[in-house]
Amino acid sequence: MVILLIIFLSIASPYFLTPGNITVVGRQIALALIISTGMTFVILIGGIDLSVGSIVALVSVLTGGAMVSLGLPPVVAVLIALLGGLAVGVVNGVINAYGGLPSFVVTLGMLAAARGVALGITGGSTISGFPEPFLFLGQGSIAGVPVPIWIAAVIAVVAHVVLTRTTYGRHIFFVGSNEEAAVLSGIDVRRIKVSVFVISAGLAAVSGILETSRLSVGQPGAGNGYELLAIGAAVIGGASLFGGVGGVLGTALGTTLLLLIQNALILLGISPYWQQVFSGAIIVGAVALNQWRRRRA
Amino acid sequence: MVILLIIFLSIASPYFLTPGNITVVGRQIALALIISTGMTFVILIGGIDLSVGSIVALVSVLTGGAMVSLGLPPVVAVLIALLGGLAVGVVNGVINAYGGLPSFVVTLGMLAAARGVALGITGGSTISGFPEPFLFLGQGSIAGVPVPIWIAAVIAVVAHVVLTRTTYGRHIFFVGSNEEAAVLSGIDVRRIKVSVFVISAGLAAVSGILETSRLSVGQPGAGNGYELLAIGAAVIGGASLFGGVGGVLGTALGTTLLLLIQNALILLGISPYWQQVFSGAIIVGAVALNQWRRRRA
Amino acid sequence: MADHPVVAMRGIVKTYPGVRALSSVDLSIRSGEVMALVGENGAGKSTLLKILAGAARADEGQILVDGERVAINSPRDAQDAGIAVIYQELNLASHLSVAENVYVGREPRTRLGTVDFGAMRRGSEALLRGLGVSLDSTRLVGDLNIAMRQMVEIAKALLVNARVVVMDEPTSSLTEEEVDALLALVRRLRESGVAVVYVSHRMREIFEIADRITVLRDGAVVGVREADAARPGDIVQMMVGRDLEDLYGVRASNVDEKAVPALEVRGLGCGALLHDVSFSVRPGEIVALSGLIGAGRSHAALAIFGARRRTAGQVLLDGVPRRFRSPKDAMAAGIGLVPEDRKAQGLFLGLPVRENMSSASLASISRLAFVSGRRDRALAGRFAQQLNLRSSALEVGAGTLSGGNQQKVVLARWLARSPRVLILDEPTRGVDVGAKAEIYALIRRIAADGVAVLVISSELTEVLGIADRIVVMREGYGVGELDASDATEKRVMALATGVQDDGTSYLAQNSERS
Amino acid sequence: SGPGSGTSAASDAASVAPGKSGGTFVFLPKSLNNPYWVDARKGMEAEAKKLGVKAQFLGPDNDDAAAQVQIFDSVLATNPAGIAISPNDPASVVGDIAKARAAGIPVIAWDGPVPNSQVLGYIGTNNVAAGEQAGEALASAIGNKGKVAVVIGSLTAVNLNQRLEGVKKALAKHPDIKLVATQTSGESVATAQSAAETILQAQPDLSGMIGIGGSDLPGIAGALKSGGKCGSIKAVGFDVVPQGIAGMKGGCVDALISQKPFGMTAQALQILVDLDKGKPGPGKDFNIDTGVVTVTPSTLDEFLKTEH
Ligand SMILES: Nc1ncnc2c1ncn2[C@@H]1O[C@H](COP(=O)(O)OP(=O)(O)OP(=O)(O)O)[C@@H](O)[C@H]1O
Ligand SMILES: Nc1ncnc2c1ncn2[C@@H]1O[C@H](COP(=O)(O)OP(=O)(O)OP(=O)(O)O)[C@@H](O)[C@H]1O
Ligand SMILES: [Mg+2]
Ligand SMILES: [Mg+2]
Repeated sequence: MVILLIIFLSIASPYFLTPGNITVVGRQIALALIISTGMTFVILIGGIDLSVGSIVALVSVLTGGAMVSLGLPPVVAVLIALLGGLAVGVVNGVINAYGGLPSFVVTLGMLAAARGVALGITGGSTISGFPEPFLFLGQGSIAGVPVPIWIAAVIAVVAHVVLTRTTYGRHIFFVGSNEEAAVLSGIDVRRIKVSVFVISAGLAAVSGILETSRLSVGQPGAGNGYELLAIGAAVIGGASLFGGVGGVLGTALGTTLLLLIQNALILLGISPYWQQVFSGAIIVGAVALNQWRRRRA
Repeated sequence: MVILLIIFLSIASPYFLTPGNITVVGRQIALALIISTGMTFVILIGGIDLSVGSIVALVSVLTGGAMVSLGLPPVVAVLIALLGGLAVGVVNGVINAYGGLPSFVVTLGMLAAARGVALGITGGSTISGFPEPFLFLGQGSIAGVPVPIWIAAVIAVVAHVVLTRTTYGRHIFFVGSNEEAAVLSGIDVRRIKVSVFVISAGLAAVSGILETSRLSVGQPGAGNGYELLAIGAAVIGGASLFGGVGGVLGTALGTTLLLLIQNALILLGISPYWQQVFSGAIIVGAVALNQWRRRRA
Repeated sequence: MADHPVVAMRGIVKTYPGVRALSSVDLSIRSGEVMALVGENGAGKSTLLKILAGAARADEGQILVDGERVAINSPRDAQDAGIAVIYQELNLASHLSVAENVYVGREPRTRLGTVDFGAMRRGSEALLRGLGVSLDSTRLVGDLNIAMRQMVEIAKALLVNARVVVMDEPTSSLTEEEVDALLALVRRLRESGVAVVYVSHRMREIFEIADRITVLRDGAVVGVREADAARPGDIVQMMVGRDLEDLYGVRASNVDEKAVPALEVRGLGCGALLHDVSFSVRPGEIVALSGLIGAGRSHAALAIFGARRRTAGQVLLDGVPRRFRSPKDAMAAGIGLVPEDRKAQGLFLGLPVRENMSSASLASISRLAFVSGRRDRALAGRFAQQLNLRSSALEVGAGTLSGGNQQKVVLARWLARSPRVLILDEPTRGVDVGAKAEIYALIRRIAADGVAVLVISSELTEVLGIADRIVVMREGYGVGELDASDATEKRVMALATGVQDDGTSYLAQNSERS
Repeated sequence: SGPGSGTSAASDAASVAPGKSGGTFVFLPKSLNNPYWVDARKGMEAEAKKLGVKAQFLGPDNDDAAAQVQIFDSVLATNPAGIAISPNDPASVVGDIAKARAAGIPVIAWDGPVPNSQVLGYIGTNNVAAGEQAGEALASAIGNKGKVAVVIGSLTAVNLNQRLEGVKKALAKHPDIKLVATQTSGESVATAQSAAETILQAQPDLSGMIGIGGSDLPGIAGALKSGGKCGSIKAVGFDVVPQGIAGMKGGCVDALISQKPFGMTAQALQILVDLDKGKPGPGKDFNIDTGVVTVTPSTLDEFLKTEH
């Protein structure tokens, strides 16, 4: 499906397959893929994480605050920001697993709270003036390929291997498929639950740091609406919100589809007033086509 | 829980219990409740409707377009807008029930598409200049109570009765609780599915019309983010995203909680930059308290 | 009795991806007869009946009702044709009440057009009473144990005055009492001219109730016999293709009477559900936990396993008191539990059979947290062979297996762990006779290796056939213990019901405990 | 009017206090999430300190008309001493303004006008005019010819649409300039940068870009930088925000149109305080255009020294 779209685009727009455009889209896909990979873990256990966008914002201002306002070395600042993101994941996971609140409620609360903290500590203003070495993370390239693409690729491959080849990955599928049976099979379901929220938050934090570096700005308004994009990517890639079904491969295709659509509509010069109509139709059409193909097979 | 909050607020803020404020909050709650009541139907069958906010936008510009731009009589314009909203629901429902696509994907597509249409037909501009009789819907009062509150109350009561006392309502629960069992019991599951999406879209349309009247403006940007509010209200009110559990009563409490928080934080003069932190914490705290109480009972 | 069949199925063919479930099956049922349908696990019984019920679509073939060809494309169509079905995999909505489940799709209305909950409650309770159960019909189905749910499913099918009632293993979770009530009801149905299709793996029931027996094998009919003229041995021979002389095997008593019990339970209590349950299982011993539905046996098993919080008493392993906070702890201490409800508590329905089998022993087939694909497949292959599962079925989703084969998958998961104490809650639920014999042999073998085995079973013959000792529970209390040598059906039932042959209460003298 | 000295011209004793009602003055911005509003809030805070009054700055997270009206509703219940509103949608706040006035609360439009309403007057800039200035600035930067593209925060925000209208008006005066692409950013820097990057791919021979919303120019500057196009493609935007300054210092931004939110808001508070004291204020239906300034690399340092 995504392949079909790519072929179509290569023909329809002369700009699509230029190295420049591929780099541009690739970097966008990379940032989104990091988040949706984390989201896939949460969705696999039948949960949902609405707080990823707010984590991006929090991490963005933490990075800025530590590096620019406090003048800490980039490495330290990045670590602080990462820890901040992970802490949000721990809170989400513990309230969900040990408090027994639905993940939707917990992360909806966190969606507000984390952004509130980001807004509160900055007073709404943005932070810029990052040192050059930090900017390399989001803007630099290694061997001609942008750094975020390298990072996203490594994360996706590791996540795929973890999910398909390790005991931990199996446990995630068990919990998502039948929680009671998982408990009775001796799986520490609560620990698994906490861990997936930490993974999701941690990857959102990584993406937030890369985005901050790419945009050279720490801003409390970052990441708005990313939760819907990430959930959408996973579900379009075949994951079930009821848990137990999904994978990084599908999520990667879903992410690619969503971002290619945006890229394509601009390249094709579609009126911005009507772009959303196309993108909605393409999303539904793509998933329908996929479903139909799978049913025939 | 909500009662606790109300008592607390009455003490903490002298403004809270003034008739003026109650009217204000009441109207806000009414508009949101209409949407979340519809959402409750969809959630009960284990579905989700992300398109409600976009339906509000679409209906808003349809009302404006028909009434102001085309100069049709208010009643006709309102009917056209309602039909537009219902049509969206039919499309959602049919693709979900007969096409077998997950409701998340279908309504995510519709979220984009419906707003796109609203944007496309207005070219982004807003429409004002509504006739006075129409404005009565959103701004007028009957017996001292704002019209939207009357309408929301009627809708909620009817929805409650339908869900708890009619075969249709019980079948909705059955489908949500065990879809396969519902099929095997001879329930026409697909018809039920289509119907809940139509109800959800229809109620979103009603709310959209009321909001248009209340704001005196038809705008393609209306309703942004309402889906999260409505889903949040239902889930906070005890509905399960896995289906089969929930009700209008809980949703009404959830809606009230969410909107009271916003009102309260303003009345209490909390810094707007930190308001979201409080609101996130209150949401999680309220649901936790509820859960804890229910477990002890 | 009419001569022509009420329902006839002709040349039914059904294939699933990779499996030919039915190849040209004929089945005819006359009114006023009980037609038993028997066959091994996966023979195609449920598939055939689902086609009749409109829950699955045949690839080829036709269905005739009263000699007229009808199209049954949905459960509605079947209902309209007067066919009522009790499905093997229970189909109830766990969030709704018993009454609502019984009446779904046929709700009585009040004059206002709303649902008449009172009528539903009265009606469903009356139906259940007819089946010998008293159950508050406002309870949520999700709170019931599986046997009670089975009764609800039966009541639901009996609500309509159907001309054909299809029962797919209605008794798999029931104890003798309920089975007797159900069989009495089936007889009443037969007398009123209803045709009944009855599926069961319990031969005793088949011969008690059936007029004719149709045997299915590998998706084809291998014979139809008049029940009067058939011998159980012949039928079993037709089903599994070989003779089964001794189902339960030989009791090998290598139990060291003086050994410290591997598992000992002292005064176990659990809220209002369990009180003062005590028993012990020595290494190499097979102890059965018997009792009526709701006696609390499953709850006791879960409490021992750390899956339910216990409020009183002690659990000792090898004489040492232990406290398990989760099944994980219990497993680490060497306990295994095959839960009674395979669908809710056992299987990961959407995941491959292979992953289901190794799910409790991943540590032993992985290195550095990586699962070894080779050892994973080897493990699954070994148990597929032992339990007579087609190895081609290992990669399909567990949910697509037949009911009996699903049960084998859950069993395999726990056998693979080789625990020192193994608790089996209804281990042979829905398993065919051939596989049952193999499972019993397997249980004997592991017991011979020194494993302490606790079996919970609702099938009395199974309890008597396999156990060295029988512990009986009633209404949450441990009420007695019998040695295999002097246990009879009567004595077990007397303990379980609290009523002796002469009708006096047993409670007064229940101090038979050793 | 000059800075409130407080005690002069008082006919009743109550007006000796800093505000007649002693209440809080409330500013209702379109949103909070934007550096422009940070400058505006700082202007309000500085002025409130100077005048010794209490003032609050309450807005929704994002530019959202309904959310803003909700806040307006709730604010009315607290009976504030005066309200300044920057409407997301003018028509949507007309009703609440009337209610406020009926309750004796002075309301002024600030930053964006509210026509056909009971506001006492307007202080702010003319968005169409500001758009024209931006268009002219870009035209002169690219030598009055070439292809240009626009990134706009939202297609539905009234003020942004007015700016866009102004931009188009200015560009229309230059027949050799062609507007080849318009994209939206949803008020997000990340989306603005992605959109700008993609436009650069689709339009290799672009001469200039304009960012209409507060998040748009930062995104454009980022895209030019990552594409190595700083200087060769001219960039013009609104609001002198930190990233815009950084972009200009880095040679990626050629002109910034400033609405001077700090001064504008400070002056708005002054007017409200005067109105609250019963002073005549700037007069009936006042219309104060605080003017826009085009900041270029050569005037940047000078501008930053002023309270903008
Ligand atoms: N949904 C399905 N998808 C794929 N294969 C299926 C499906 N349902 C049944 N089968 C296959 O069809 C065959 C017949 O299964 P069926 O359930 O009819 O057996 P059965 O005779 O009822 O067995 P049991 O006694 O164990 O209940 C089995 O091989 C089973 O795996
Ligand atoms: N969590 C629970 N909440 C309320 N009632 C329960 C719960 N668990 C079990 N019960 C009830 O307690 C009783 C004992 O159930 P349990 O399943 O332990 O009995 P059992 O002896 O295993 O019965 P069976 O032979 O049918 O398996 C039943 O009436 C059951 O409905
Ligand atoms: Mg079967
Ligand atoms: Mg049991």
